[in-house]
Amino acid sequence: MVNLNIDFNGLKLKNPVLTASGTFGYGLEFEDFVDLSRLGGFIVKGTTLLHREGNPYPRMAETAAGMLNAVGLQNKGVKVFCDDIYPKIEHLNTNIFVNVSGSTVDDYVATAEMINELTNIPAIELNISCPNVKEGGMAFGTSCASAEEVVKAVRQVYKKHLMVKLSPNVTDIVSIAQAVENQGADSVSLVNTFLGMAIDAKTRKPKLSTITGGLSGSAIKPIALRMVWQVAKAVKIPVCGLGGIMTAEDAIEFFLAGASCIQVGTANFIEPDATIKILEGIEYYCKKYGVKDINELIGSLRS
Amino acid sequence: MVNLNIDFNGLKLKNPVLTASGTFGYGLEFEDFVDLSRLGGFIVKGTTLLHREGNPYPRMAETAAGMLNAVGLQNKGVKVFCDDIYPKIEHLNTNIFVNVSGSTVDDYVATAEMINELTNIPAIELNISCPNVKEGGMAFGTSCASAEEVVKAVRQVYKKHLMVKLSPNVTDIVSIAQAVENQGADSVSLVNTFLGMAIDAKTRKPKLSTITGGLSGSAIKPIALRMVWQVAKAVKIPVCGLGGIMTAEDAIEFFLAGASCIQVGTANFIEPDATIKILEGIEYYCKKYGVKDINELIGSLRS
Amino acid sequence: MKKQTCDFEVVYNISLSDDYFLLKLLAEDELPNISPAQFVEVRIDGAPNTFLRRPISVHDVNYEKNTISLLVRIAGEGTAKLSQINKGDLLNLVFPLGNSFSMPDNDNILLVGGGCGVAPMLYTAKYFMNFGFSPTFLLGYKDKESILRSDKFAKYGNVFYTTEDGSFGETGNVLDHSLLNSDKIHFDKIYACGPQPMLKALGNLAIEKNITCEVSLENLMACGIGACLCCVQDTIDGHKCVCTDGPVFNVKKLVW
Amino acid sequence: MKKQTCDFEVVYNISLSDDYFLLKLLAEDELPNISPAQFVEVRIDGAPNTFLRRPISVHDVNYEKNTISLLVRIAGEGTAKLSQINKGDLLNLVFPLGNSFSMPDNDNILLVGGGCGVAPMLYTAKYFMNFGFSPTFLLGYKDKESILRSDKFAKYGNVFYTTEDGSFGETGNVLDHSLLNSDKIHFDKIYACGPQPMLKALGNLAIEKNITCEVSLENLMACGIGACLCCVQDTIDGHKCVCTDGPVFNVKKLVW
Ligand SMILES: Cc1cc2nc3c(=O)[nH]c(=O)nc-3n(C[C@H](O)[C@H](O)[C@H](O)COP(=O)(O)OP(=O)(O)OC[C@H]3O[C@@H](n4cnc5c(N)ncnc54)[C@H](O)[C@@H]3O)c2cc1C
Ligand SMILES: Cc1cc2nc3c(=O)[nH]c(=O)nc-3n(C[C@H](O)[C@H](O)[C@H](O)COP(=O)(O)OP(=O)(O)OC[C@H]3O[C@@H](n4cnc5c(N)ncnc54)[C@H](O)[C@@H]3O)c2cc1C
Ligand SMILES: Cc1cc2nc3c(=O)[nH]c(=O)nc-3n(C[C@H](O)[C@H](O)[C@H](O)COP(=O)(O)O)c2cc1C
Ligand SMILES: Cc1cc2nc3c(=O)[nH]c(=O)nc-3n(C[C@H](O)[C@H](O)[C@H](O)COP(=O)(O)O)c2cc1C
Ligand code: FES
Ligand code: FES
Repeated sequence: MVNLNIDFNGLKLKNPVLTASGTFGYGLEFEDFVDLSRLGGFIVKGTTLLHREGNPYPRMAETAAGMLNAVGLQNKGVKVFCDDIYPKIEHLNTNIFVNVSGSTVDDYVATAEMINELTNIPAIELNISCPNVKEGGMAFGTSCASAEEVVKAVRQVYKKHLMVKLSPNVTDIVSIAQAVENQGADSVSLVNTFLGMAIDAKTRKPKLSTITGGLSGSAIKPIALRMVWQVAKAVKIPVCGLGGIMTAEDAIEFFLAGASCIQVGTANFIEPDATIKILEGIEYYCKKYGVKDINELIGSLRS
Repeated sequence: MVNLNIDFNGLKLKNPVLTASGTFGYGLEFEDFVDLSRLGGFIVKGTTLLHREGNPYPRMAETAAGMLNAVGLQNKGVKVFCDDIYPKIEHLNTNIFVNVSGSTVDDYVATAEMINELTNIPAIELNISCPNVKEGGMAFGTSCASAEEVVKAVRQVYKKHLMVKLSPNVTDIVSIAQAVENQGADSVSLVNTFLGMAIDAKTRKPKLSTITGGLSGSAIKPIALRMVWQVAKAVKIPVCGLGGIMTAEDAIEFFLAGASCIQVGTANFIEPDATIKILEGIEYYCKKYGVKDINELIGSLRS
Repeated sequence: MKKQTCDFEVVYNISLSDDYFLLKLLAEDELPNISPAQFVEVRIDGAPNTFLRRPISVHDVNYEKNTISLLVRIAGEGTAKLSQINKGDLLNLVFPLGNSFSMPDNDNILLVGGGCGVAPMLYTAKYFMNFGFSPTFLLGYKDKESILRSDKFAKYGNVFYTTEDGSFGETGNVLDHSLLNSDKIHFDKIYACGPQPMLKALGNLAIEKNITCEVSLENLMACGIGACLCCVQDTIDGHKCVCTDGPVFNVKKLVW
Repeated sequence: MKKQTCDFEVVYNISLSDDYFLLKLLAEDELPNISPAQFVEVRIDGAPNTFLRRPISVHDVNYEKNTISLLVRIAGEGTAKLSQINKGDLLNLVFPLGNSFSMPDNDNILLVGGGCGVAPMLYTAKYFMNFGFSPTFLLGYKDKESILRSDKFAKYGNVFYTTEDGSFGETGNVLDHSLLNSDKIHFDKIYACGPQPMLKALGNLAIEKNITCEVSLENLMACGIGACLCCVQDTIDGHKCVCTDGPVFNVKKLVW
């Protein structure tokens, strides 16, 4: 038996496989394909203080080994989440993180405060890195000062596990990670999507209604992995790694680079049961290479 | 007949298809496949003041729709370039740019000074964005102050067309582009490679001797395109676009986003005659869509 | 209906024209019930530019033989790749996806298809026939050569055609057909699939004439299962997912 | 020799074992001269993880029939994909690439191959035979079942074998074979291809015994034509490109 339990800075994960916000709905969308209780956890989609309709269609463009999205945080707002959605998922036997977004610090704080009241939500993922909204969003994650400001404010009202999701669209992701660590984040997750663009040569128009959007999928894995490696060396809090993880081997690469757990994102769109395949693949890898405890792998890159 | 001539801030290009530094050797490596005189120009490989052996093997790892390299500017130094290589290529009927790299401002200046003396080299591409060298390299391209410093110094000694190659590993590429424009750059080229990493799950070792390397190829196209679009809107000097261009359609996307010419990089490794196929594809596109002059396309993204 | 992922074996792949091909796929296990206008998400392995699955309507189902047919137009790299699949190869589908056309109330129903929008109409007619309804088809094509599976459609109802060049049936597109422009003929319900501009014009006509009209939309999709929110259609109730709230919408709900 | 890009037609694709397959490829135009140990860069379309071409040695050439053969081991995704290519399919190659083994001075030459390193040795022997030399082969395999194309090799010289489990020939790897460890037998030149550790040990043995030894290396390559500088091997003259300065190096030049 391989031990897959992770102590994620106090939060107990039955295994290191989580799902990425915005790619797994509220979990329920995947019940036909995945026994949700087998997951280490899942992160529900970006939740804001108020209802958001998101960006106009088209919101998606396929790219080489990746995709661009410009969903723009469509969601019904935190109140509807608490009243209508939470009751449907609170019984699920796994760790549910709410991904919290906002346009202002006050938004973030108000949303986090409400989530703090939900007994069966042990953690939030603070999204300071969404490239698909005009105000706020990514801007918070691209400078140390603004990242510090929002994390500090949320930390004051949010009493459970606070994971902060970092933007890869920066010169120095390490300094941002350290900044949020200093403000009391319990963990960091990285990366969110890369700001990209696609044009239809035939019509000469952008493929997305918002012109630019967020790039995810296999294409970004090498950059995401590098960032996880840099950040994991530089902070004491644990790192949740993501970006282009499609297979168990990809996940192993992130563990070796220093991630304590990983999130599966775009892969869920291609294989709705990708999480389970990855989980089983991790177990298989451990058995094959004599790894008794997944924790042995974390950060164990050889030189 | 479609006009493909470009006036690249004074430099006349017979067409907008160039090749990316480090992917086309000194042009001669491709003579069996490409009639070099058909190219708008080519950029010879990264040249430094002194001889460099580059990084140890392995220097390459394939990734999803891309590759990482860690060549580390292996070259024989600018003197050998001037004495031995230049005589072999000076007669070529195309625009030859020398890609100049350095560890210190003085290195850059000394190298640029020597290139300035070569009659048939109309331009240099100042590489302030190489992620594969320990000192200097990318560091110059990741802050406005250091980018300004090196461009300013080189501008004083280099009298011909000065193109500056920008790093995509930054929060705000627009401000760097504006900074180098203010210091007298005649044009900018973007993007260089993205800093990435790959790990062999079996051996648990990095796939590159230097652990991290530069990501290129199709995978990066959406991000490169977005940056070209942002920069082209923000500066008055022309932009040379590159990053993942494999087909004529990719090239057209860059023109629409605002690039006046493009560079073909990694594609040369896969199809040694990629440049010619792209050139012919651009011509075909123009004919098909009734574009009489390639200049009509530049920056003509519709909304 | 529970969604599932399943490997199908290709029974045949027949080229119907330069642009269209017909796939028959055999499931190993018993097929679940599939409703008209539901679709599958096809995994097209290989090409870096076909990273995501491709949504394709169910064209026909044979529950005895456990087969599903897909009628596909070569639109780009993914469908071009799919057109090269061989007998015996495996094809992975996520299915059945989406809502479906609502049941008719009587026989006064018209099934309209334009171009590759004819694909879901065959199974729709077959399904309705099983419930005792006899549909009428109105199918629009470019020219006579482009007409797809005319014998097969004829088995399930009266078929009227338009071709743009007038080489078969009436001239013009489906909107121009006398069936829709005559006072003598009346339909209580129109079901349609095809290019958006056609659906929109048809929808407006139906609203004008007080005919219930349901259209099956083909918005770009990433997941097909309601997880990504990429396929949204603007409606009077806000953004709705075409993959789960649709692909079928009553035109009265659409903001387009 | 001028390098070129060319579409070859697959004449056959024969599986030789679980891991190995043999491709025969037909060129449309006349083949250029190919030297022993030269290689081709194969374009493996499709999979996102086979973005780059794959370098494969020329295993055999038939100038009359205009064919090239490749002997390939399934090492990963690219070669697995290649193993599924069918008769009649087209395969795009860049070729001929690299330098080559130098001409022997006499018949006292030994051609050593380990695992998929046997691939270039067949054409090397054939080539040398055309110039009147009779080579001896020493080929190392895991076990008797892994032995590849023994009849074919036997046509061009005496073949000695080692197998790791002793199921055929001598036990151990090629280094352990009595040919290399006997005072009675002497070779003037050794040509070798195989895993690096084997080549290195063999090279050291050759230097010790004062035998000229040329090895063909298989460094990772991106371009195959000297443009990317990814394939470098450390030598006494600094970094050299295996794709243009090699793949053949005299072991005395190598720093490894
Ligand atoms: C619910 C649904 C049912 C469908 N049913 C069928 C069917 O039965 N038969 C059939 O042939 N096609 C059907 N389609 C359309 C089909 O999904 C697209 O043609 C296909 O995804 C194109 O993939 P590609 O890789 O060949 O083209 P790409 O290279 O991806 O695109 C080629 C061109 O087609 C456009 N395109 C891509 N995807 C779509 C899409 N989903 N809708 C409209 N245009 C698109 C692109 O914008 C581009 O201009 C359906 C689509 C949906 C959403
Ligand atoms: C000059 C030259 C000649 C060659 N001749 C032959 C030949 O005749 N027959 C043959 O079967 N193989 C030959 N090879 C090796 C062959 O190129 C690799 O096995 C192939 O590229 C692996 O591709 P893949 O996609 O299947 O594996 P990948 O998935 O890319 O890799 C699978 C494993 O193989 C390793 N690998 C990948 N490429 C190479 C390489 N170039 N050298 C060594 N290990 C590699 C990887 O590190 C990885 O561990 C030759 C290589 C070179 C450089
Ligand atoms: C359609 C889509 C919607 C997303 N929505 C959110 C979101 O609401 N909040 C967030 O933090 N990240 C969001 N993301 C980013 C993902 O959570 C993840 O960071 C990113 O996709 C990289 O991982 P991947 O390559 O595995 O998909 C979204 C991504 C996609 C593709
Ligand atoms: C093997 C290799 C070597 C490179 N060497 C250099 C270099 O010396 N100087 C430089 O400015 N860029 C160098 N680059 C970056 C390319 O010029 C180009 O910016 C990058 O590859 C992105 O373009 P592409 O995706 O078309 O390859 C190199 C890239 C590769 C793949
Ligand atoms: S395609 Fe993902 S929600 Fe509809
Ligand atoms: S593989 Fe590119 S230089 Fe050798």
